[in-house]
Amino acid sequence: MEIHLNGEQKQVTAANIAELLCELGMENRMIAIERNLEVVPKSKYNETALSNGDRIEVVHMIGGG
Amino acid sequence: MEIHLNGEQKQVTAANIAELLCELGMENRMIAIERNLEVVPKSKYNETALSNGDRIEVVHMIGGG
Amino acid sequence: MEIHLNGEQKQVTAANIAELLCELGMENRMIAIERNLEVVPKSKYNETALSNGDRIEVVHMIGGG
Amino acid sequence: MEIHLNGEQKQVTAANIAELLCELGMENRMIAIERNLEVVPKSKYNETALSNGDRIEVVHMIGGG
Amino acid sequence: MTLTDNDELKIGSHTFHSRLIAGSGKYKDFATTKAATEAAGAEMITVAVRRVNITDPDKENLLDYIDPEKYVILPNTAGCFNAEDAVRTLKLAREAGGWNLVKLEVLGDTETLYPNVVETITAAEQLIADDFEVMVYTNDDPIVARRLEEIGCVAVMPLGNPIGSGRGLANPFNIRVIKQRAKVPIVVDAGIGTASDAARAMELGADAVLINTAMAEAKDECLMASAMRDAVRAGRAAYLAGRMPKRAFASASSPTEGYIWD
Amino acid sequence: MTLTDNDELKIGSHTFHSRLIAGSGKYKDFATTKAATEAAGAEMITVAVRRVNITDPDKENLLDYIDPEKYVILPNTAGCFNAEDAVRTLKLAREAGGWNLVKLEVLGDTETLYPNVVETITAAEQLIADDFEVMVYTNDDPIVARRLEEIGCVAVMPLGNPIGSGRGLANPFNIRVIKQRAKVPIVVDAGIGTASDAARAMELGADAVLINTAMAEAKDECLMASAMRDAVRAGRAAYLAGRMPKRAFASASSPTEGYIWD
Amino acid sequence: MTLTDNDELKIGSHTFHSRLIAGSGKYKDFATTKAATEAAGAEMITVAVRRVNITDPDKENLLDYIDPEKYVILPNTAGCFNAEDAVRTLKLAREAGGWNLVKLEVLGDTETLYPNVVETITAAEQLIADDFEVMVYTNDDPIVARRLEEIGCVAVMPLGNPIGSGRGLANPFNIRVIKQRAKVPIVVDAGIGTASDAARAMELGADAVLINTAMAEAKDECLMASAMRDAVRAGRAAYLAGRMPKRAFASASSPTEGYIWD
Amino acid sequence: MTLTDNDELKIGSHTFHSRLIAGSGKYKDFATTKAATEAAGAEMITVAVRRVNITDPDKENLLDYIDPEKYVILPNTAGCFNAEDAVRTLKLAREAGGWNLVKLEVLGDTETLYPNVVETITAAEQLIADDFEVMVYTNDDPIVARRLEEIGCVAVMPLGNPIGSGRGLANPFNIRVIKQRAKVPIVVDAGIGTASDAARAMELGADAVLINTAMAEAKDECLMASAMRDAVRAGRAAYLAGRMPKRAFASASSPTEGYIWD
Repeated sequence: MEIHLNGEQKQVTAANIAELLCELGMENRMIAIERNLEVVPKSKYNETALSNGDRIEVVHMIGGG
Repeated sequence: MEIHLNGEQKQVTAANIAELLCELGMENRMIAIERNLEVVPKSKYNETALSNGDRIEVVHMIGGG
Repeated sequence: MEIHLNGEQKQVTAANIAELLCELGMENRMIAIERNLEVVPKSKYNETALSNGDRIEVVHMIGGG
Repeated sequence: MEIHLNGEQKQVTAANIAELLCELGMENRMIAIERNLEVVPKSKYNETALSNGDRIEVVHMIGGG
Repeated sequence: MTLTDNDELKIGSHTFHSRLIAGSGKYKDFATTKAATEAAGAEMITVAVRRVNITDPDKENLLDYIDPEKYVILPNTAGCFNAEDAVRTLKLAREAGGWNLVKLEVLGDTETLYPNVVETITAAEQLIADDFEVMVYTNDDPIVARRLEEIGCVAVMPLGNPIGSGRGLANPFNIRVIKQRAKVPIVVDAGIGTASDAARAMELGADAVLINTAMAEAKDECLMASAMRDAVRAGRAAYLAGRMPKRAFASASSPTEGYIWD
Repeated sequence: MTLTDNDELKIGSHTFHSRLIAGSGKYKDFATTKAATEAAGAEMITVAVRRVNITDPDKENLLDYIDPEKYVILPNTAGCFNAEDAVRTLKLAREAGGWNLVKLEVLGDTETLYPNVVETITAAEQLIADDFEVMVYTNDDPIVARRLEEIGCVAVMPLGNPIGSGRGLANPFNIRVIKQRAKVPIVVDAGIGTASDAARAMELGADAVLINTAMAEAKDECLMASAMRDAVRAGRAAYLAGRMPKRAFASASSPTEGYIWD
Repeated sequence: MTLTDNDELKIGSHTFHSRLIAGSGKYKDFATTKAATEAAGAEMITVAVRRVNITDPDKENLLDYIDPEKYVILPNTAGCFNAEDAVRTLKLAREAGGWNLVKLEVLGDTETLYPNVVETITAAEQLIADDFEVMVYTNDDPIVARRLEEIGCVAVMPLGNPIGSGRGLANPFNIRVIKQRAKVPIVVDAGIGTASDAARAMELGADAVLINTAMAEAKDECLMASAMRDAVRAGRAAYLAGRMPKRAFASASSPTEGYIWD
Repeated sequence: MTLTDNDELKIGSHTFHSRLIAGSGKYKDFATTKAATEAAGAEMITVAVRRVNITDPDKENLLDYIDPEKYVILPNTAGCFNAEDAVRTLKLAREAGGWNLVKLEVLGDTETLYPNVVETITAAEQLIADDFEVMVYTNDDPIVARRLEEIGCVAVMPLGNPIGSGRGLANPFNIRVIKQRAKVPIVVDAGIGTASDAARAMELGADAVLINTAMAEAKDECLMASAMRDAVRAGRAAYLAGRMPKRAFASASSPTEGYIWD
């Protein structure tokens, strides 16, 4: 399945957000996920299925004033 | 007939704006008239009838920065 | 004997600076003495005789910026 | 005869200041002359003889703030 | 001889040779208003809109002294604290004298007389839709200034300091930035207290200045007005002439050679 | 119309109607020096004293362009770092042109070109004893300024900032204090970089300003010179007119009654 | 001994003893960010929200150095030029760390990084409706500041000068006016370049300052951070202590009697 | 943690860790003088020399509160208007307490309390010849400052503004120039009105500041004194840390890539 991940096309096998984070090696990070412009609560990672063409944003905190 | 003229109650006999200006002794001045929040064009002074309770504003230009 | 003490006429019985300080009740103070525009060292208080008309200044330290 | 003219050694034939100015082609200029640190008045150009080794300064006005 | 003699200023459909806009408030009498406005060399003068005194209709009026044939009359909305009052005021002014070029100011506060920029934008949009040529009083924020230009104001008038404070220009950097980005004329409005303030505003690139209190409250109104006229010309010429660079240290004005003691 | 038309400035035995003293240094050529000096409306111009170029006696000279019949020539001692050199220089200048009014400056430092006030006082005393009329360049210390007046200088010339720095007036307070106590004319010398600086100096009460680099180094020398002329007039008129008070907060320019919404 | 030891600052539901909010941008490495933030004595630190680098998930992260248990993390919207992006950014930040206290900035321009106040008001209203505690970056306009307080922002953060410019406070008067009218804390954000700028901001009455570039770009980041810590304490104490009046002239520090030469 | 903990100041034969010299004038009572001086962290305090009150010899004295064993006592010549009085005053002070380190000030004027630099130089030469270690109050003229250093003063103390005026630093450029050229410590004396003024003086490179009125006339003397202590530390650290460059425009504190909307 192909999704838009942080602005780039990416082939993934994950069926939901939780699996996607495993696939990306990003479990247990202080990050947040947006799926098609909607924030996905951590509590919904398992039940939030991925569909072909989804626009996924994975963000974290960096240095900034 | 009683109208609200520049914020004060006033008894007038004038039937329209043109007559009102005569009554006030203000013909041919560089002024403007507002009747019930609507500007009255000079060209319409004769045809603009006054009704009891009309709110009339008569303004002119003064010094101001 | 009359001397000028801090700008004022004063009758004193002291024969020298040391005696003057006793007379004034100012022994052992952190002060300095000037006799006729010359500073008198502490070591010379006893041997510095007073003469009629001497101009004596007794100063101390006060608050100042 | 050799003089120091404006800081440089110079051989001249002039016997006095007036002749020196002719020799230099500087008659009738708005200038001033100093001979051995003394200003030479215009009225004394003829009578002011030059001697070997004299220090002569010839100055004029230039742009300056 | 100065190059500024044919230096034109275009605001909306009007063209001016003077870059000093006079305010007509606060003068001790109309005769002084007239004399000072002439001494200032102004071609445009602001006026306020107020109720006629019904009980004394024959009282003399500012426009008996300031000839609308001779000066461009610029009605303002001084005293308006919301868009509705401002629009209503200028519609009346246009009907009174047929003046289409107006000065919009919507105030936010009686203490600072700073503008309410949100209400100002709303009022400007309504007036422009109604075919007014809007000169607009605003704060010194370049982002707001650009927005006002984008919606169609014919001139943007950032404040130098509070109206009537006479404290000059609080933030010259912002005035310069506003000017550098603007395609419409920038008029420094409010804050000018003396001649050097006016010159400074023009040196920053302002296309004009609006001056009222500094002339009306000077001990000698006409002499100050003439000072302002000269100061605006001086600042404009200095801006066009291109000033010398600032240097941390000194630079001799006279040659540093040819000394008699070398 | 301005009251300044018959506003005379007396320095020593001379009377001036212009309050802008021009410097003649740093111009790209003599023609520009002449044109800018005229555009500035100056009546007095400074010159420096240097050795004639012996090898090229026919080279054209500043005074071929600046007519000593038309301008008061003010010889200065730019470049002198001690009293002896300064006195020697001015004696030569007097012999060259018969000029008795001179500008004394004894420098303390090549980096700041600030005066050495101790040497300056010494030189001034010698020159005054030799019947010179001495205009004296000094720092902005009111105590030194008063001393220079007491020994007989005909004008005191405090600096605004380093010569040629164009940074305006570093310490307006001191300039004002110097002026308030002086009986002789106070001329702000050095530091003026643009028109508003000149206007500001005059508003502080200065009787005149001396300007060189700001005109000579402007992109358009003559236009800046005309700006300076107007700025000096503006500042002088503003000083005489009496400025409005500064206020922390705003003061409405328009009446605050008679609103249509009251 | 200073009274400031028990001088608390409450912002929204948080209480602080430090009045210096640190920015975490521009440091050469995370270790320096951590060391400087500690030297500054900060209790709150801003962070930005950006995409994770997918290709290098194990790269170390700011929060490995700045412990969210020890510091209040303040997510900001740096880089957002409209309300939508800002709201979206802060919703993500809240989900990532559960942070409800946020810094909103909606920029109007890349050159000045001044805020777009109209978009800022819109974004603030949306965030407040969504239960965020909003600290808001704005210009120095007191009218806009009051509007932001009225709609429910927990702190108003007027700029001193452009972000990263280090030019101090352009308009101290406006900062003072904003503070005098505010019931919520006023935090001076942007423009502070050195210690005296921070002290000055606090002396005007600011409740806190936000400092980033001035510490991150100093040659010695930690020493400057300690300077800022002391400067903020100094400015706060001076504000509370009540400064001496300014005088035009001098006032002797020593008694003017009892001289030996009287 | 700050590097300033072992940052020593050597003046003549003395070494200090505090860079704040306290004045002892104008306090409401001696107890406050003592408390504020301690809060300021000062190690040196100025005193004036005056006649003892003969009629009341037992009246308490400043030195009953300020222990000469604990503080370096710095006798000054406040009130002296000529070299003779100043020298006479300091000879008495030395005899009274054996103090060799002294502060020389020879005033020129009661209104500005500016120094008479000519008399000051004369007095300094006499005192130095008599083995005093002279700290000297002067104007902000770098040429005079260098002369005072050349004749052997152990510290030069330029004024920031008139004594007791609280107006801060009139001419920061001059203070910086004086410092850059000096080998002896430069102490900014007079003019400091609040904490940011003290920080600013130190940021310019001053080795120390002398503060009296700003602490003695604050509403809360001790709190202001602690503010001054912190401000001096802050300014010193900022000077040593090396400040960021000033920029005309903005520089983002957060990365300008990785946005979620790219």
